[in-house]
Amino acid sequence: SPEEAAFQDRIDQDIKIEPKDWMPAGYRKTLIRQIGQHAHSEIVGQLPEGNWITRAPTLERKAILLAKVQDEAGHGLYLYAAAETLGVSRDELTEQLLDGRMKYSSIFNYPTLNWADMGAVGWLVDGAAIMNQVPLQRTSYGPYSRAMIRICKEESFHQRQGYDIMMKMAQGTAAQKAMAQDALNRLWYPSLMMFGPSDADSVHSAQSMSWKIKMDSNDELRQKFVDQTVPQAEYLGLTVPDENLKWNEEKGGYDFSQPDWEEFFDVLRGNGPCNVDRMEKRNKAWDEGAWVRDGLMAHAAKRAALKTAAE
Amino acid sequence: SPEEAAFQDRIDQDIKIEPKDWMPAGYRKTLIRQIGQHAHSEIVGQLPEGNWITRAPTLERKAILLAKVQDEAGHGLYLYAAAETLGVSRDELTEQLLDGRMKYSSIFNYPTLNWADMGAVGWLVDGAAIMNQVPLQRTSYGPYSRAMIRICKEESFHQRQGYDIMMKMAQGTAAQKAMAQDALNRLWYPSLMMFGPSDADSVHSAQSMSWKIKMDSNDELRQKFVDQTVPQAEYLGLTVPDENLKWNEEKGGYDFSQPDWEEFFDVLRGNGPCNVDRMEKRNKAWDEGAWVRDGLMAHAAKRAALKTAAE
Amino acid sequence: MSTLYDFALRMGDSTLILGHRVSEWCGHAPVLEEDIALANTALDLIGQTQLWLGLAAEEEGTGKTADDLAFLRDAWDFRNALLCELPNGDFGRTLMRQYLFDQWHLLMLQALQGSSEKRVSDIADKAVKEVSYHVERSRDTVIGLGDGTPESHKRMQDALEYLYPYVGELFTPDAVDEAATQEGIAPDLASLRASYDAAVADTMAEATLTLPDSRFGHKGGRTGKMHTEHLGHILTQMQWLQRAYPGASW
Amino acid sequence: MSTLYDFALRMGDSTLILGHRVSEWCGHAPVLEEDIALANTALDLIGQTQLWLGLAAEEEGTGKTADDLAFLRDAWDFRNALLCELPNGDFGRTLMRQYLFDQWHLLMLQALQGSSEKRVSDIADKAVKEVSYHVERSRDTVIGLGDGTPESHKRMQDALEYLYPYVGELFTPDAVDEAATQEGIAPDLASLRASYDAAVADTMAEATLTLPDSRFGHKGGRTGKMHTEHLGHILTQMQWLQRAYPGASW
Repeated sequence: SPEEAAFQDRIDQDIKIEPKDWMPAGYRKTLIRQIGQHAHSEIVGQLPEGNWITRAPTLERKAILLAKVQDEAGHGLYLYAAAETLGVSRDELTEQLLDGRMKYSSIFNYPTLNWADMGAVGWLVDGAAIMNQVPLQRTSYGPYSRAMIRICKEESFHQRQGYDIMMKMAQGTAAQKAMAQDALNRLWYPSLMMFGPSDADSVHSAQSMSWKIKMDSNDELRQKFVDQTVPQAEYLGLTVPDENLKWNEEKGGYDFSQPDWEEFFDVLRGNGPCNVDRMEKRNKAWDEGAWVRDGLMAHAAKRAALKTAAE
Repeated sequence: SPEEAAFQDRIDQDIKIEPKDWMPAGYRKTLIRQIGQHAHSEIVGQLPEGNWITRAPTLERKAILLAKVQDEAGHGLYLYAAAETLGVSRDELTEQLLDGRMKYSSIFNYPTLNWADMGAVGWLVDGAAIMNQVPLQRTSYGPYSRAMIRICKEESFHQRQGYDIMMKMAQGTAAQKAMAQDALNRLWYPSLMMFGPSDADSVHSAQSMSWKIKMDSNDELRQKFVDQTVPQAEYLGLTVPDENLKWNEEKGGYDFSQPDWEEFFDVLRGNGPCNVDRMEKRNKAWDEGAWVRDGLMAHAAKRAALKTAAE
Repeated sequence: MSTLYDFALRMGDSTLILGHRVSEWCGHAPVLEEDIALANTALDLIGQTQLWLGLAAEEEGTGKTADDLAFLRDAWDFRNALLCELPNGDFGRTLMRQYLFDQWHLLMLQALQGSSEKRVSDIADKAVKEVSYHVERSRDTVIGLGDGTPESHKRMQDALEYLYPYVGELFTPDAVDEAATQEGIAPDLASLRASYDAAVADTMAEATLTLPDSRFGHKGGRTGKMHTEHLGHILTQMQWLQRAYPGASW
Repeated sequence: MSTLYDFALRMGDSTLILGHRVSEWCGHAPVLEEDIALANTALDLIGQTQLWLGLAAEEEGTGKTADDLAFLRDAWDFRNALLCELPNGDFGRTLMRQYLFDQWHLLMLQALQGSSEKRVSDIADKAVKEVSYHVERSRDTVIGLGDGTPESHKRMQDALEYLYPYVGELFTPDAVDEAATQEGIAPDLASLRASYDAAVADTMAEATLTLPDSRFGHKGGRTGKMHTEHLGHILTQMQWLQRAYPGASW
């Protein structure tokens, strides 16, 4: 249709699409799914780190971790707001998360089992997230692009903090170094999974790329992540758990093993180590919070009525 | 009345009263209150010790503590059974505990704050309880007397175990010794309170004594307890927190300070350090267990119906 | 130890333990905005803890750090108000606890801005800004939920009744407090009560909640004589890594 | 370390952690009889832990005790089945967890009575009597609650669905298990599955509960590769005193 052509034309010219602009239903739907999943990931992502807040080993580390988790909730807020500009409310999205219709990043279905995980999550998980998100600052949808710009700034700060924890651990006692290695062993492959399956197996990629909702291929980003991360691991004196890892002079990057994609799909199906617990906790928080939301709404309504009466 | 005279006559001759015998309404009522409170004390008494089961420092200590708390639940069971012979059900008594109409021993409204409390509870609290209970083995009501015989045997075992913990602590590191002293400091006066206010201030004593529901005066028992316990404290190298404590050659016992009876009545009124938490926990256990009790009853009814149908 | 040490410890332990409690909510609040606000409150309280316990450590003068004080003392050495260590309960109880503490905290810090001890007034100057915001927020939430639905009203009234017996301790001076007053370090605790009562009465009126009659007050936290059973459980989590891996650097 | 060490550790860690979980119920059960029964189960499991970890310590041969193993290892060194570390949930979930474990435990111990290693068969001889009683009791309760009210039925079905994915690990041998089988110490885990399935199917049928279709099984506990987040929290409590006061005698 002419509308579609004009729309694609704007995108090709790098003009942002804004909420009131016409857009194809598929574009809207894909964006809602993508932004919603991203928002949910920020929310669920509070849990694995929240797991260590009460055990943070120093006041400084506790403060840093609290600030980080607070930032993540803030990111959730921006992203839900961006999704709302597409005509879906935060409550609708939340319900879809809670009843399993919508997903969140699979990485958060892995447990955090020692303090070095707080480092590894920042270093690897936020690192992979940034790798995914930096290109999205240039995404075609205005509110999403602006949210990503804000988020990326904070995320790279988190990544540095995570690497700093890893450094302390890797340079610490034998037990601390073992924790750091254990964290890397458990989180390496799940981090590689964060870029999604190989593009060859990815369904919506082509359309999303032409809409500039997706900016790079999964495999390109994964390669970039490996190339960036391996030297960092070496600097820490830690061993990436991949026997096939090897610098490939010809391609100017590392050869590396693929993660276990069967495990990836199993986790997506709900069989990750923490899927059930994560959703149980979110549902519990939501259900037990109902009286609070109702109470505050009732109060706001009373206030509004009083104000109207006074006018 | 002639019945009353015959009843009192049996008591005076040390013939036990049994459930089917005639008894004055006051005797029944007083016994129900006394046995019920005692049963409730066993149940609520699980909580301060339960507080340390998950933190017991060795496997052996954990096993001993579990066995002890199990015994206490067992004592509760005997005592409720004894009360039931007087025509009141365990559920009725439980409801009266949970809505505050019936009391339990005030001592359990004090917190257990370090591991030495597990010793001090056995040594002092069980010690005081035994002092109260040994004479009750000769009480006039048969089922109560038999329950007390069984209970006293186990309690004195608990007391020895408690003293054993105190010994380990008092002979341990400086920190352990400090814990032992701290436990004694906190639990000494509450233990003295366990014998009740001075007989001069005690309401029902005379009638209860003639019925042989109460065998000794509060002050006599308290004196006996102090006389037994002070040398034990000295043996442990711990200081009883009473500046006025002194051997009185003339009376052949110690002079000692009275506990703060105002505090005692305040705790009875519900203002002890743990009253609210203890009752909140018991109520929660009861309320959250309703579906279990209902479920098991429903199943038993189905079974019974099947059996009847088969006959 | 000096009066200043004792005083700083009491302030720092209260902010530490309350900050810890609030941080337990992380990721479990009823609304996203509340998750953020609770994390923010916890963060401020932990930041204040670094200052107060840093001051106490400095005053102790044995080379210990704020972290040593936070992570290597056992329950009986803690000097926080009992109110701070009570379990979170539901969101209403948490917010009511926060308000009852914040309101005291604000008055205390305002008074401490005039402390004769510069290190104390400096901390107060910084903290008072944060705490003004805390009290504004917790007050609004107490009012919103108290004057919300019948259920939220009932829960808030229950919370108030559960918590109010722990308020008295905040205004009951002992020898340490009296020394601090005499040395000009801190205000007379009892002198803060009238303003507190007025502010709380006002808040509860707006929240349609009824203050309990009884002035009975639990005590033993600020003196360390008798904490609740809850504190020991907080420490098992809070101090775990420092206890399990002594001497490590994090 | 020897196969016997690894094997004893796996047995002992499972009884330790499950015993700890059960002991958390102390004083909170829905009926007095259940309080007693749960304490009794925990007690038996802790007693068995002393034997298994005692054997592991002996086999390790460095002078360590069962207590050292229980209280001074961190999460990644634990070798309990994941099922044992899952939170208690409601009473139904606790009893379902107990039954699913007890049924395996009984079959395992019966097989271990024929172990080539006398120290293992001795422990099994003692423990099998206790565990026969455990399974009788947990089975009865699962049936009673499954076939009770609609609510109790639903709760038990939910519990079964939550827990069943943790059953597979009990029957999935790795290199350690295979070595234990080869050395005659322990049975082939997989060989126990048929009897287990038959017993569980029978119990669930009586309980009117439906076994989940999926054979998907979480793993990582018995190898130590990936515990749940829950284990670390158990340890903060369980090991507190030993960690805070190293070297003390209790």
